[in-house]
Parts: sequence; C-alpha cells; structure tokens
Amino acid sequence: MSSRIAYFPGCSLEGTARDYALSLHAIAPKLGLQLEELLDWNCCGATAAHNLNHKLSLALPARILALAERGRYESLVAPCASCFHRLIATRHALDGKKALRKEIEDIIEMPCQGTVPVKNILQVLLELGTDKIAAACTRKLTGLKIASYYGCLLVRPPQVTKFDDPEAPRSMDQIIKALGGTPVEWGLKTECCGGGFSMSRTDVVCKLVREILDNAAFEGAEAFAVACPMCQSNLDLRQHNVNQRYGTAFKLPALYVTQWIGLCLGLSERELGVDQHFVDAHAVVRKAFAPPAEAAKKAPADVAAAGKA
Amino acid sequence: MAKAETETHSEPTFQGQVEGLTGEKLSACYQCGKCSAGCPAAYAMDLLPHQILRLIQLGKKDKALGSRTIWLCASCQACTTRCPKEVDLARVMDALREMTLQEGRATPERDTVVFQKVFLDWVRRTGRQFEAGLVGEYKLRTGHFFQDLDAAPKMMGKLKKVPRRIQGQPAVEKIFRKCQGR
Amino acid sequence: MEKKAETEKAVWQPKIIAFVCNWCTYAGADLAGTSRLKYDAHIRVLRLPCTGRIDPLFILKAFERGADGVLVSGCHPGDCHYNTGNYHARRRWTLFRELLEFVGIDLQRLQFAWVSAAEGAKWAEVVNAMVAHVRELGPFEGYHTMLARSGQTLWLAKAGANGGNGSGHDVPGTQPVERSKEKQETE
Amino acid sequence: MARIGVFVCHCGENIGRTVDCAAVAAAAAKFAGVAHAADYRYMCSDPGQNMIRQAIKEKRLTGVVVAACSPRMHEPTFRRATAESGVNPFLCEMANIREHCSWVHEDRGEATRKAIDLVRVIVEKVKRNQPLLPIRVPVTRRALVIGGGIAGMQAALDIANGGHEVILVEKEPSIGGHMAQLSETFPTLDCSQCILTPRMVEVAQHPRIKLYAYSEVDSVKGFIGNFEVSIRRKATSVNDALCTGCGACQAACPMGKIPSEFNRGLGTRKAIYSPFPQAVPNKPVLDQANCMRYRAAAKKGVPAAQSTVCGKCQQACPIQPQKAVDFSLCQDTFVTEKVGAIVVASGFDLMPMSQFGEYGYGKYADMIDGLQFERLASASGPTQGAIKRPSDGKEPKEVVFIQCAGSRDNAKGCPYCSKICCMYTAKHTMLYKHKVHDGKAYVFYMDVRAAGKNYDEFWRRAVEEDGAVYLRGRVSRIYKRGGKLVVKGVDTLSGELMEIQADMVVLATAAVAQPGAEQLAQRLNTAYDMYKFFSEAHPKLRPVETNTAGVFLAGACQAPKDIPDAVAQASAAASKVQGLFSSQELERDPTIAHVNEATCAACWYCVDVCPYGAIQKKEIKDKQGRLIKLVAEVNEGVCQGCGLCAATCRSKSVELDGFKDEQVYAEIVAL
Repeated sequence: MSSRIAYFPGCSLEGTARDYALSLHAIAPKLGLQLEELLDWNCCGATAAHNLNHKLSLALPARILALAERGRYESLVAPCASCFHRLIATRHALDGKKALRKEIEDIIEMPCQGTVPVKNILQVLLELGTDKIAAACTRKLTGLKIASYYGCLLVRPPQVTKFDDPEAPRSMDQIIKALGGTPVEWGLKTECCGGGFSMSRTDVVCKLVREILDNAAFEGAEAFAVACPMCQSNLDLRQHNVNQRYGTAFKLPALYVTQWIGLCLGLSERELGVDQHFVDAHAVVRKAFAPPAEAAKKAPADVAAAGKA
Repeated sequence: MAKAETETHSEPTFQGQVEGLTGEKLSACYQCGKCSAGCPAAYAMDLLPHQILRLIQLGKKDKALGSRTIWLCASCQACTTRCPKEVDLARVMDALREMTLQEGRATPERDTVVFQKVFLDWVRRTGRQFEAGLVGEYKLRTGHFFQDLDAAPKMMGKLKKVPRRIQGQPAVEKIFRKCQGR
Repeated sequence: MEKKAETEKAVWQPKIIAFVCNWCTYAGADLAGTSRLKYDAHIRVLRLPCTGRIDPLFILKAFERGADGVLVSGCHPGDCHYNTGNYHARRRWTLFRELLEFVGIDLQRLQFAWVSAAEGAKWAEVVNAMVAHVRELGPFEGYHTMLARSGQTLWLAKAGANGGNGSGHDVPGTQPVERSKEKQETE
Repeated sequence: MARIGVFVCHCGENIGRTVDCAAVAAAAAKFAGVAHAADYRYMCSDPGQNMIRQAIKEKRLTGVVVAACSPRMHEPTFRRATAESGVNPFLCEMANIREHCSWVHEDRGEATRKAIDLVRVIVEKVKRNQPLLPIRVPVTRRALVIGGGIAGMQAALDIANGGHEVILVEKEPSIGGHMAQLSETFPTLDCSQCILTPRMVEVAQHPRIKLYAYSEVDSVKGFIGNFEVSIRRKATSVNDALCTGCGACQAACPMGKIPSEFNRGLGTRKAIYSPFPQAVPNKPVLDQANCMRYRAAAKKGVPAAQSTVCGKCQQACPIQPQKAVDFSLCQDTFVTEKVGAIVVASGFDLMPMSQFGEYGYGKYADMIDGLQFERLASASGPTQGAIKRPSDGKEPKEVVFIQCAGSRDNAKGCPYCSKICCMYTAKHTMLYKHKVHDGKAYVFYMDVRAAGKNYDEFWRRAVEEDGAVYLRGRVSRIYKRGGKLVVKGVDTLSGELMEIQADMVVLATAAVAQPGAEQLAQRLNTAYDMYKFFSEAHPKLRPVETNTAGVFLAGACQAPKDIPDAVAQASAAASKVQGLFSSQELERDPTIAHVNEATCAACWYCVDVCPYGAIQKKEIKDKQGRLIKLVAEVNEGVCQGCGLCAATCRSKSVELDGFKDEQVYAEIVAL
C-alpha cells in the first residue's frame, strides 16, 4: 500500500532554504518516499501571524489543513519546523473546540476537520526506518561528530507536537547514527536560536547562536544536522556575524538532515545544495568520507565513542 | 508608590481580558520564575517574563503592553513546556502583542513589528512569502539599508527575483479581511 | 371566583419533607437552632444515617403522601462520615431525577443541597428558599393527576407505597391527606 | 400492641415559650399506640428521668419518645433511663422540638403543629423499633506495626511498653528506615545515627516486640480486634538461629560492585550483605539476583544448594558443624499472626530524578538527590563524611541546591508541598559549609517554609552565619558542560538571571508515597489519596485513624513529615491502640446492616458500594455440605451502619437496624 503524503514546502523552501527542498527531492525517490506537493498552498503565517493576529494565525494554517483534507491525503508533511509547528498547533487548537472550528471554517470557507495528521520530516524519515536509510547508503560518514540541533518548534510544547522528547530528543541522532556519524551528546539541542529575529534583532540571534556554537564545539562537534530553515539560516548565515562580534573562529557547517542523508546516498554537494551554504562544508564532507585507510586509523576511537553513546 | 489598579466590576480586569483571549488561568502563576530562567531572550528584555505575568495579575496594563519583553519573545515555547503550573506563557505573549496592536499602542520594538507587518503584507498580496521583497521592504521601512550586505550576493542567488501570486490569493485576501476586519 | 382562589392560597401551606444525613445536615440544622436563626416552619426533617441510605422510593412515597416538595441534604463531597456515601447518593440522585423528569414530575419540587455541620445559616437559607419556591409553585397535584391519567398506580409509586416487601405501612390514627378530594371540597 | 410513652419537655422556657407543650402531650395521647403522655419542665433532670422510669413500670410501656432537644444532645441520657427500667434502650428515641422547632420558629401555632408532627413521626418509628443488643467483639490484644522506620519503631515501642505484644514487619533487611540514612538532623544538627541506633537496639531486645525484618505483609483478613495477617518472609539463605552476625560471609563474597540501596547507589555492597554496620537485626541476607551461585543454578535449572559454583560465603562462615549460610533456605516462607490492631508506618520515598527532563533526567553523575547528599555527608557513608562529588571524587567548590524539585509542581503531578525540603536543604548547606570552608552553596527556593520550633532561626543561620546564598526562583534548565553542570535559574527578587557553573547539584526531590503503598492500602482496605498517601479518617479530629476501624497511621505514609511529627503521630497511634486494648471486648453500636439470606439474589451490588468492605460472600450449604447458593453477609465487626447497601439492594434483602425501610416509610406516612 502506498501512502499518499501531502508535501507542504512552505515559503522558506522556495527561497532561503532552497537547498533543503533540493536535498529532500533528491533523496525522496531513492528512499521510495512519494511526496505530492499540495496544490495552491498558501503561507502558514509563521511567527508574524501568531504574533499579531490570533485568528489569522489559525485561519492561514487551517486553509492548508483543509486543502490536505480535500485531497484525501493520509498525512501532511512540512519540512520547515516553523510551518510544522503552525500546522500542528492549529490542528491542536481546533481539536474538540466546536465553536472555534466553526468560526475558522467560516473564515476560510472550507471544512477543516483535522483529519489529516501533520508530520515533520524527522517523523517521516523515522517511519521509513533507520534500517532502510542505512541500507540505501552507498557510503557512510566515518564517525564524523555531528551535533543534532532540533531547536524549539519540532519538539515544544510536547502536548502539541507529540514528537520525541522535549528536553533530550533522539530522533535526528538516530538518523545520524544510521548514516555512520557519531551523534554528539550536548546540552543545547533544543535551545532557541532566536528564530525570526534574524533581521530585526540580529544581536539577540548572534548571542544565542554563539552559545549554541560554543556548546557544540566544546563537546567536539564538527558539524550540525538541522531540520529547520530558521535554525539552519541562523547557524549558517549568522556564524560569521558571531565570529566578528565575539572574536571567535567557529567553523561548523550546518547541514539539513536531508543533505547528510543525500551525501550518504552518493549524491554530490552540488546536487544537494550544500555548496550554497555560507560556512563552507566541503572540508568536513571530505573528512566524513575519508578513504578507508584514513578512516581505519581513527576507527577504534569512534567505535568506542559510538559504544558509549 | 505602586498600588493595585482599581477597576470597576463591569469591565473585565486586565487579567480577565488576557484570560479571555488565551483560555489560560493566570491566577495559577506563583511567580517561581522558571519561565524567566529558561527564556533565551530574557537577557535582552526590560522586564522578565514572570514579571509580565505579575503585572497582568496586578492589572498594570500600560506597563506590560509597553514593554520590550513582549516583542522580544521568540515564541520558543520553553516557558510553556516547563511551567510547573502549566500556564501557556507563549500564548499569553501572543495575546499581549495582539492587544497592543489592536489598541493602537506604541511599541518600543518597532523593527520587529515592522518586520512582521511587512511579512504579512506579502502573504496577503501574493498568498505566500516573497523573501526578497520582505528583506527589501523591511530595509526600506526601517532604514537599515546596509544590514547584511556582505551576505547579499549568496543569499540573492537562492531567492526568487519576482513575486508569484498563487491561484488562491483571493481566498487568502478574504481570510485576511475577515480576521483583520479590513 | 378570584377571591375564592385567594383565600385558598392563604389557607394552603406547603408541606416539605427533608431527608437529611445525621452527621452534617442534621447537625447543621441543630446549629441553626442553637444560633436561634429563624426560618420557615413548613419543613419536616427525617433523619437518616447518610444520604446514601436514601432509597429513591422514599422520595416517591413522600410525594405520594402529599408532600409539595422534597429536600435532600447531606455532607459536602469529600466530607461524608462514611467516606463515599454521599457520592453514591449523588449518582443515584442524578439518575433518579432523570427518571422523575421522564415520568413528568416537576423537578423544581425536588431540591438537593450540601449543608455541613457548620452551616447553620446555610440550612436556614436553603429551607427558606425551598419553602418560598414551593409556595410559589403552589400545591403539588402533578403526582396524583399523573396517577389518575394513567388510570393505575404507577409501578414505582406502588412499590414505594408497599415499601417493597408487600406490607403496606399505612398507620392507623393518621389521616392520609387526599389532596384531590380536599381541593374539591374547597371548590 | 405497642404501648408508647410520650414525654414532652419544656426545657425551661426554651421550648415552652414557642411550643404549647401541654397541647403536644394532649395530641400525642390520642395517637394510636400511645399509652401515656406527659409534659414536664426539665425532662433531662433527675425528676424528669424518674418520670420516665416510673411511667415505664406503671404503664408497662414498650417504647419511649422524648420530645425535647436534639438527640445529639441527650439521646444517651434518656436511653440510659429507659434501660434502667428494663426496656431495651433502642426503643427510646427523641423528637427534636427545640433545635429544629422552638428555637427556629416564632409563630406559636405553627411551631406547636410542627412539634406534634415531629412527635407523631417518632412515635410511628418507635412502634417499629426492635430491641438491639450492643455488639461485643473480642479483642486480640496484640498489634501489628508495618514499617520499621522511626515512626514504626516509636509506635512499636510505645505499645510494647504499654504491656502489649507487637509484631513489627520491615521490608528491608534492617529497621531504621530513612532516618538511618541521615547524617545530621535539623534543627539541632545532632547525629541521626546517635539518637536512632539505641532505639533500634531497644526494639530488637524488647521482650514484647517480635521483629520480622526482610518481610512484607502479604494479606490481611478480619476486622478490628480480630485481624489475621499473613506475612511473607523473604528468603535470606541465612539461618537466623545460627548466624552470629560476624560478617565473615560478607567479606568473602566476591561480588563487590552491586550498588548499595542504603547508600542510594553512591556505594557498593556484596551479594550477601547487611545494609549498614549498625543494622538491626545484624544478620545478613543473600540477594539471589546478584549471587553467582544462584544465577548459575538458575541457568542450569538446579537448586542452588546442589550447585558447586562459588559458595565462598558458606565456606567463610565459622559456625560449626552446620553453617549459618544455607542455600536450601531459598524460598520465601509465610507466617500468620493474629492481631487486634494495625499501625501503618510504611513511610515515603523520593521522586526519581528521571522525571526531570529539563535537568537531564538524572543522568548526570554529579546531580544527586537529598538522601544521596545525606549519605555523602554521613560519617558512616561511602566517603566517610567527606563531601566528594560522585563523578571524580573531587571536592565540589560550587554546589547548587534546588528546593521544590517536583514539589508544588502540577506539571509533574505533585502539586503539594513536601514539607521537609526547606529545612533539610538549609541543613545541607550548613553541613557542606562546615566541611568545605571555601565552598559556595546556592539554594534556589520559592518560599522557605520553616514553621516549627527553632526552624526559622535554623535556616536564617544557614544564610547569616554559614553564608548560603539563597536565590528566589526556580531553575529552568541544567546541562553538562565539561566537568561543570550549567544551572540556569533566576532570582526573582532582584530580577537577575542566574547562570551558575556548578560542580554538584542537589535536588530536593519531592517526597512521594512508597511504591506499593497503593497495594498495601488495598490489602488493608483503607483509603488513600490521589498521591497514594494513606488517608486519615478525619483531617482535624481523627488524624491517626483510618476509615477502617482498628487500622491506624503513623509517619510519612500519611503525608510528608519530619521526624518530630512522625514520632508524635506514632505515639498518638500507639495510644489509640492501647485504648482499644484496654478491655477484652469491644462494644459497638448495633445499628448495622443485616442480610435476608432467603431473598438475597447474590448480585453483589452491596459489596461494590460498601465503603468498608464489610460485606462478604457467604456459602450456604446443605447438610451434605453441597453448595446451595451464595449470599451476602455483613461482618458485624466492620459495618459502620451507613445504609448504602440497604438503599442499593434491588431485592430489598439488606436492612439497616434502626433505619429499616419499614421504619422510614412509617415516618413518611406519619407526616
């Protein structure tokens, strides 16, 4: 049985996170993942809508949910963590609230029953199975130490997202492990990066990103895995601002989890859009797929590390 | 000397207003400060999150709605997730922002408001976000012309150059009209 | 005609039977007494160990015997002397009310109140409110007209009248009030 | 034919002012079955009571109705007077024409009419009253105390010193409970072991206390005065009669890395072990799950006694010729004890640190709970009292103490205050500062609750003399960064965000019910609250009783408590037990329920609703012993007379003496 998954790219994946979309589309067929882009989708309203107008913050996502329902999809996947959060929060808000549901349905002029479950990309990948992902790999990350950075919106608040552990999530680490990487145990997996303040309060974002970079680097991370365009943008685009501002010299590439998978499926950095990043990932990628001789040298240490994890 | 705002019974209190908007029980808050302790943006705030909640309890509306804090909340949900009294403070912050705009109050965090308004304008006009337009218009409206110039070339490579209107834009426009009343 | 009705109302006084528990409400009523609170005299209290002892048929029997209202009162939830008796009473009560409504008894004539041993004032209030309310409603004929309409004794009422074990408990020396008859006479 | 006497009291002016007492008596005289009616100024006075006694004799009365004050006031008085004249006291009842009539009404006519009604009601009831005999239950004058912590020990000693035998059951290998784990106690800072161990020895040596350590209550049958308790004695593989407690077996055991429960994982023990040196009884137990021999035997499927693996403990045992270590003692055994009263003193536990996701799920070695800190600070603990952090044994220079960890936290399912943490945290900071002079102690708190003798002074001393830094606020997040634990908190008093790089964190985790408290409560048929703490019968006036007669509470099984409170409650429970044991028999109010076995349909609804578990299933057999049917049976010792069963019974087969259907219907009809 092939399950029909509605794919909701969201605005970022058409723009700043084009590489996220690129990598997802590159790996999906190789993993047997069929994604149908939701027709005529609109913006979820993101932070702006729920900051400024509560009703709008429900109505915009409700239209998306309604479109997915109309299309009789079995689930709706939103790779962008922010979109995912808005969609699932709206579904949660309307759940069991008859009057509110009616009000929102009247606004969008479509029925919105909340019948289609909303998923983020990690859920979809885990449901596919880490075994399957591992089996599809043509090369493995030879123990590269990767800090999985989940940010806020994939896991919080748990009663809404109903996904992984809000304080110590493991899902992305499991995928990294399946790819042969060494998941880094670190403290700020779910600490906020400043999200949508990238433009308006760059100073706040820089401070938070610095703490995240610092903690990950301290615990030995060589790169990040992320599943959120805002997280990626703040870690990547703002890294040089951080270095300028605080006199640091971080050089930690932040790749989408789909890009890590793509690399292991044998795709090139270019095909996955890794070359579009601000922090050059090439050196780390080269190291990750070091020739066997080089890998063998450092293997024992990695095995020990993995064993501990 | 501060004194609790005396409010008539006919009008809901400030706390009552916020409770009405959010469905949260704000008298539950016992000021433990866990929200502030875990707030990533707290260091930049003029009032700590738990102080905002205290001001609501005391009926100090002007002070609460005039704070930078409500605009510095990144909606990261850490407070909501960890609150021992299960108060959804992130939702409360949303309500305070909405209340501020609806009442036409001035905000000290103008850039943030501008950014978000521009954001929504593009959604209204095209049905989706047009990032190049968002960045451009934000800079124009705030005067931060030279922000991130070094990153521009690489960034612009990723972005769409022209906005595209979705078929459902009229439907989206209608949603905006119904929600914003204009 | 109008005048006649008026005098009838002046003569008629409501009869309200209260079933109360020994530990909370009975003691609360005692407190009302020791506090010398004044309340309407048209209430007759029957003492039971617990509201949980109240068989719904007691209430039906009371109506059958001419009560214009029935008040049930016991300990507050959680305060029951027997831990859970009043919870059972409440559950039974909820069902019973639905049943009464179904058979067409005006539920306003049946009231329930939590009165603790410390609530003498509340007891006085509850009684006054109840008596005033029933006085407004007027004499209760619904029960008997209902019986008359159905042309037979309602099985429930019959069961109640027989106390469930077949031996009627009509007491010699007491004058069972035949309300419908009485009314005919006054008219 | 009934011959009822009605006596109407004026209560001086109290009744007579509003109620025409003579008219009431006159009306009553005309009621069917009333043989005598009189009114008098003070019925409760000696002449008044004599009137009743005389009338009973002269008019051969079969029942008495006194129309006077509330039965809650003088029912015992008039029932005594009735009984003195040879009529069963339960044939005397009162009509309340004072509290329910003369005092609350003003209109004399209405009040008099009401008084007549009330008298009629009671007359009709008394006509149907039946003589009841007080229920006498023999009392087994021995007590069971469950739990050998400070509360259980205190209760056991008090009862035993009062002259009664006590069975003390403790589930651990030694008595002592949590108090044995403490280093010092607040607010005096005296050594816990120093004051506790003499008590433990006293318990062990008391001629009237029988101690079952390493044992648990398996089942409880019976009722007040007559409980039968089955006790599971867990297998120890040690013959107590032979063992001298020399410790040779422990020394010989090669399994050295088992986390010690007594030291809360901070130290290790052997597979055969005594939890701590002063253990009482001082006999080791063998933990089969961690013993090489038992494991090997289980793998092979043979009894451990036949295995040849290891056996070093047995070889080391110096007892001759039969060794005290005995692998054939590998099965739990059961003993049955008859007791008349039970004291539950099963204590508390701490909320596991794994519930604190925001603090790393308790996975950081240097984050410990309050009891672990006690073990660190204890001179007999794994570090001999030196404050060394678990991860690397270094002396921590910055320690963060967090109060209300889980307590007063709805999100963690524990909205209540654990009561003891404020004080013991203050104590911890003192112990720490006394041992690490250059150390910094931070305390995150929400409120300091120090109500108690010398308590507030104590925590102030921690601040003012020992320099503990108290920060008013909760901690949101703790994560590890190298050798430090980063603590993100706030001081709400100053509005300062506090980020502390701590060497060690101590969580004052919430005091919660013992695991298994729920099962124990169910075995005892006592109520427990939503947090699984045992419920007292009344929060103010019956704080040590439970709703099950004969079962009493002591210590933290009822709610979190400190030592003085636990001891006080234990002594209170003991005095209740001794009160119960003051006579050979127990007299009970006979207004209880009875089942008509002929009509009982065995639907068991009564069993479901009974708040006391007083109704059981009874087998009815014919002469050949064949089962004819099952019926409900009310246990006279347990029934409290609420009447729930009577109202619930569908076949009207349960009747409550004193409030039978017949009586109640007669009352209704009389109105």
